[in-house]
Amino acid sequence: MTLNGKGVSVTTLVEPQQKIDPSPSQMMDWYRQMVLIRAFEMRCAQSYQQQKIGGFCHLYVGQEAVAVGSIAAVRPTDYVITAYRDHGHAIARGMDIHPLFAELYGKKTGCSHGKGGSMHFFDAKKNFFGGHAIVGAHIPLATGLGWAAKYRKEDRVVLCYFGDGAMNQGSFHEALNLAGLFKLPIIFMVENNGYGMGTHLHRASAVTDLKLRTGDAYGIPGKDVDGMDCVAMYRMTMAAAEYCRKGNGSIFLDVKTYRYRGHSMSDPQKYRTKEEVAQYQEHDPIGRLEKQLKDSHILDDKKVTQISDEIHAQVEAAHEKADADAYPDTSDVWSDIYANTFGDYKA
Amino acid sequence: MTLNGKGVSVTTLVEPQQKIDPSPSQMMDWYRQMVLIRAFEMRCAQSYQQQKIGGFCHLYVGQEAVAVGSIAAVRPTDYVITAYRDHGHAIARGMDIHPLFAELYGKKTGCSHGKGGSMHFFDAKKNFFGGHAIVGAHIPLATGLGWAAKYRKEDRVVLCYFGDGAMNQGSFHEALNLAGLFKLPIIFMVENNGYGMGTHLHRASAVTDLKLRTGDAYGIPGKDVDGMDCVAMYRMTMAAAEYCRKGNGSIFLDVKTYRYRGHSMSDPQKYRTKEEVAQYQEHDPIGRLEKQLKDSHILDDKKVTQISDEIHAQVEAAHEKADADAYPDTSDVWSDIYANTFGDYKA
Amino acid sequence: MPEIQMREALNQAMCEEMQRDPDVFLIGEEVAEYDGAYKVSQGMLAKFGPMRVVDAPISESGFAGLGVGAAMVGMRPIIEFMTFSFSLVAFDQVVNNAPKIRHMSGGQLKVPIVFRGISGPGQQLGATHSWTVDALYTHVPGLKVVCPTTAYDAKGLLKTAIRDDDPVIFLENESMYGLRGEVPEKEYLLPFGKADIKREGSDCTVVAWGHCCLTALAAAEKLHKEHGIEVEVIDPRTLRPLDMPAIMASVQKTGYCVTVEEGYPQCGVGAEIAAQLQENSFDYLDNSVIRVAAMDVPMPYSKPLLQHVLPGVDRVADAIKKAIYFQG
Amino acid sequence: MPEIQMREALNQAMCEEMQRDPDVFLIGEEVAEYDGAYKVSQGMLAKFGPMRVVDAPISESGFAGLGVGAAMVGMRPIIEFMTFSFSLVAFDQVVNNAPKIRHMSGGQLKVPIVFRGISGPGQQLGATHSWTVDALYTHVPGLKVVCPTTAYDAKGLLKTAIRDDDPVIFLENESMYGLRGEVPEKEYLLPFGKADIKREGSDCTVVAWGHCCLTALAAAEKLHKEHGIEVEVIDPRTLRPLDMPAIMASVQKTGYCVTVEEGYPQCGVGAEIAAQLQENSFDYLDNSVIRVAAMDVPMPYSKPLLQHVLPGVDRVADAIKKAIYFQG
Ligand SMILES: Cc1ncc(C[n+]2csc(CCOP(=O)(O)OP(=O)(O)O)c2C)c(N)n1
Ligand SMILES: Cc1ncc(C[n+]2csc(CCOP(=O)(O)OP(=O)(O)O)c2C)c(N)n1
Ligand SMILES: [Mg+2]
Ligand SMILES: [Mg+2]
Repeated sequence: MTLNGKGVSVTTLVEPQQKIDPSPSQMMDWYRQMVLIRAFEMRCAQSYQQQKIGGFCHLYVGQEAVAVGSIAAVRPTDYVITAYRDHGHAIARGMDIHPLFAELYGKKTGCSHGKGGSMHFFDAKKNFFGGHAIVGAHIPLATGLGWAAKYRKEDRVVLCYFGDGAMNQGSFHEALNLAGLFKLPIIFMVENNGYGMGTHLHRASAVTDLKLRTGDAYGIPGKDVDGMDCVAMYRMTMAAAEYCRKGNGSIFLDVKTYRYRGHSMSDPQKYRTKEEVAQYQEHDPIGRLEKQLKDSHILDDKKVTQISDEIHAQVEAAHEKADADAYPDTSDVWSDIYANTFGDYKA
Repeated sequence: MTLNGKGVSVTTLVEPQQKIDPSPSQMMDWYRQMVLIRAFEMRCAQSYQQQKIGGFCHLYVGQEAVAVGSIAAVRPTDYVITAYRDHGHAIARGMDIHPLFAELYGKKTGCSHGKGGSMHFFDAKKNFFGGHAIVGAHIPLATGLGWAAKYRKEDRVVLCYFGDGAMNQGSFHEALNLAGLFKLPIIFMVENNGYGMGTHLHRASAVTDLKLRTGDAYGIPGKDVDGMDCVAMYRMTMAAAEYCRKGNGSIFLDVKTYRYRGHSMSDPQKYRTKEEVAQYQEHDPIGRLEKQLKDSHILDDKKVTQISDEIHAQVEAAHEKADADAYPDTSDVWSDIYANTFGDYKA
Repeated sequence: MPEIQMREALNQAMCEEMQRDPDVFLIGEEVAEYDGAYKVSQGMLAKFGPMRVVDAPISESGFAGLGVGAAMVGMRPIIEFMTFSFSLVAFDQVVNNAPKIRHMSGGQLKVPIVFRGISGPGQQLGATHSWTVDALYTHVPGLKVVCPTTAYDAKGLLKTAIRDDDPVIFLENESMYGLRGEVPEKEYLLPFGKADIKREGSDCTVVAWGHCCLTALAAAEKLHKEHGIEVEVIDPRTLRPLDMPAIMASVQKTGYCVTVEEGYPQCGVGAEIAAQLQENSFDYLDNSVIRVAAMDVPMPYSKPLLQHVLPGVDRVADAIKKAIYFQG
Repeated sequence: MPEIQMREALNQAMCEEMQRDPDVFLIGEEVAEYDGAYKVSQGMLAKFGPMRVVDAPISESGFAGLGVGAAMVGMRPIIEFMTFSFSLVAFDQVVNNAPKIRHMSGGQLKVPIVFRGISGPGQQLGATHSWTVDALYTHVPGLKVVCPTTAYDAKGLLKTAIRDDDPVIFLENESMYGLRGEVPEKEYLLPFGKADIKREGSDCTVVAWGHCCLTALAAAEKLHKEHGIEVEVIDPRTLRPLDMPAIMASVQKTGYCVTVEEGYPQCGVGAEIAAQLQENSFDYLDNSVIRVAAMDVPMPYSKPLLQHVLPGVDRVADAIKKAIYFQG
């Protein structure tokens, strides 16, 4: 691989990790996670309609396999960072759903004490670094996480998610160049759901094969992945993480996925047809893994119903608890701003 | 050429225009222009030492063939825009040198009335749109010029110059994507002199073959050009302009050049050796054209001396006139800010 | 006069100016096929086609710069920021290129460009999405800053902004897009730098614009009903130029002044007004100018917290009472 | 005490903190192999190596963001902007990510980062390169803003800034890098939010910081010599937090106040001080607070124009005379 000069042959460099087969229990775990994310999101949709949730709320329905398959492939010590469509990543990263609902409802018990809302889920203990609402602005942050890992000689990789629309921000370009130049251990993962709000990729990006924007341009190899297939996500992310851990620098994954719901809760979706949505739903990530598990006799209809019931109960319970929780005190507006006042002034 | 999908085969698409041979008088004109630019710059160096010039002053010595050869290949109606190292472009665009000296000396007769200084030469009548000091920030402006030309269905192209260092700014990326997406008639020309201040290209850019950053990434084909060769610059820019005029969109030229002087007047140049500079000076653009013209018996030693004398006299006269010119009135600080006050308030 | 929503008033202003002048065009995220994220540009793509109503990629710095470049050669771009919070990624284009190219070219070029969109804390969007940019842009010479309160003002001022030869920051407010107001059918323009007295009164001057002007009017009504206090509400309508003569004239009459803004307090627009008043109307002031602003904290998401942080009717009414030494 | 240049004082502060704490590193354009565009980081690459003194590409937004990201996991980056004029292309990272991530995460994360570099109009660099960013950043809750005047203050405050757990904007001045001042050999830190009285006096309070503090001191000396007027010069040293109690105490003593700054006047730091003083010290003020600032125009290149635009000794002295009703 020549970083300088002739560029990188991006298509052959990293192949999905085919050797390690995920175990039945792993796959069952992913299945449950995906069902949980979807149930969580459907409850959010309802709560939003009931005006329990304010601000913008971007649901992850349809994209579950991306977060679940990729986060399963990295370690708890690895760093994860994403944009505002962050519910799925938070749950896949193992965050409890009660503080998530509480955050959405603006409660003191929220993961961000009600300061952040839907777009700003954080869990520092789980190395989940948000939840960022300014499109593209968190991509440079990922280079900082990668820099820290490299500087401290820690065996960590960074998983950085963003949308196809975000790739048109200058900060994407600056971050990729920094990552390529400093050879930082980062998996840049575009959740390419084909749209930035109502704008289709081909109306926003001069080139629609997105990995062409990285390999040659920054010496960061790119690969396509089927984001509707949890196992494919897992295999590819495993290989990508391995590539990064070996000190090769960064890698870019163009993850083809789809969101079933509108961009946010207030999107009339005139830019696409019902047929288009239905077409993608045929490749539903949950249905797909469900079929695989059934085919391997790991799962049957009864178990499916049982899981579904359990998870819906879990979601309802968390929602109800959060709903009953207290709002922060108004005096809390002064907290969480400065860590250190170094003197006696009031912020 | 497929904009979306498989990218562009960047190496073969546009070839330098070999059919049109520049006439002897054209080449003589370029020779004079280059000698003028160099003499102007050497006088600037002197004036800077004498503290007649304030602020930053970035000399164009060594890069003369780039501006001269490329601007010769476009029409007076075409738009030209560049960064802060703008003396050469201004002169090649036909700006009189007296208002340039006057600008440098902060005089009222300066091309920008003493408001802009070295980094902000402008001549709207000559379609020369600056002179911009924030690295990378003028590249989006070029898309606006291109947009206007396209919108108005005018047969214009935009010549946009910037440095190799500027390509690491997000604004470069955003502008290139807009140009690729909207197919704007722009020649993006990197004056690749190998350094951004003291930082060599390979320490700032993850990939040093700069056209790899455009072709695949934005569907804008790129070509290398020898920026020390005025005729090569002319031929390549002719071809590029033709490509743009045909409605193909933008093109990117990686112009290999070199600056003999420091980044600005206050650069100790510890980042390179005298030998490196000397090596490039062997390919001096003026010497090279001089030799070509002599070989073709268009020029001889006597004429060379005569031209040099004429031009030095011209430079001295312009300098002296500017030096004697008046400073703006202090009340002029209020002018050139608002074009239109729409009411009776004082800005 | 017909009553229309502020969003329709803005739409009319753009459409009329685009009909009038082919150099005017609109570019921004989702302005065309989506009809605008907040439907301000509804129907405009159908009317004017894709070269004049242009969907941009999410590249604020890029398309703001595209606008400035096009303005340099005489086009009159309207740049829609989905919200002005997103103008911060294009900040250099807005505060350096747009307002300074004329200056640095010694007046050779004009930059007739309008940047418009939502400013203000919005509805629980969290700290990064909730900018009130009034003070940031009012700070910068070379810009003009407009902040309409009514549908009438919005239409007249936006038409002026589009015809103005300088860069104009045009601040709208999401929660006001749906509010209706009377707008004449005949064409009209409103001047910059002319304040409008939205309510006359003799007891205290309140300076407020945009959304806060509505809050001030509500506070005035409340004080009138509860205590017979007569508040004069002055809407400067443009923050740069700022109509200080009108504000000073009102203060000369009332002796008291309160400013109201949704932005951060420190180095805010209220600070500027207070500083100018104490500089120039020191002898007329019977008390300090009192500033009401958002609290000096990042905007929180949680509704009760956000409501606490923002200046509401009660906070404004209390400030007025304090300003006039009212003991009730 | 040894006398050293301000640039050496800054260099010492960074070196001492880097020796003390391996999490501290410096990144910026030309900071390493070039030894710093203004030689503030001279010799640091040799001392600490290329992982701790890092040359960045011209990607302010990128490397500012890199710093914020590294700070989120406990590193303590020092980001050098060659000048703060270039921070405007990274504005969103500085005003949104750095100061709000702690807040939006409900206090889970700290962002201990220092952004430092030159602020101020510099030497004839034209309008885009001549920003005084004091007001822009003081406006923003979540940031701290520091503006040292002497070598002593520079060293003590920069060490504090590096140890501080929050994002700090550290404003330096090119024309002051070479000025010498006494700096103790023993380690010391200076607190934020504590003003320093740079000159005592009973006739008028002048609030000024950084380069303008030197102008204010010169004006004070001139008025002392020429008219026996005794000016008290207060240097707030940090603009956020701002030590209003110290300023108010001084005004209580003198009855008069002048502020001096190099930035644009509208919504400036002077406006904030004037607004607070008239709010809280109304009864002590015997006249308006007078603001001296750059004129409300883009900074011109031409030397006589630039000198006219900036607040010089005479303009400050005149303002003081006017403030205290001095008839001379
Ligand atoms: C700088 C900035 N500009 C605009 C927006 C408004 N906005 C929020 S999400 C979005 C679309 C992003 O699309 P994409 O990156 O593809 O992510 P997806 O929503 O598809 O997950 C836009 C325009 C924003 N939040 N920040
Ligand atoms: C945004 C911004 N960052 C930094 C600078 C300071 N600066 C001026 S020129 C320059 C180097 C640019 O190098 P390059 O683009 O290669 O152009 P060259 O000087 O070689 O012509 C730098 C860092 C600036 N003017 N603007
Ligand atoms: Mg998308
Ligand atoms: Mg260069």
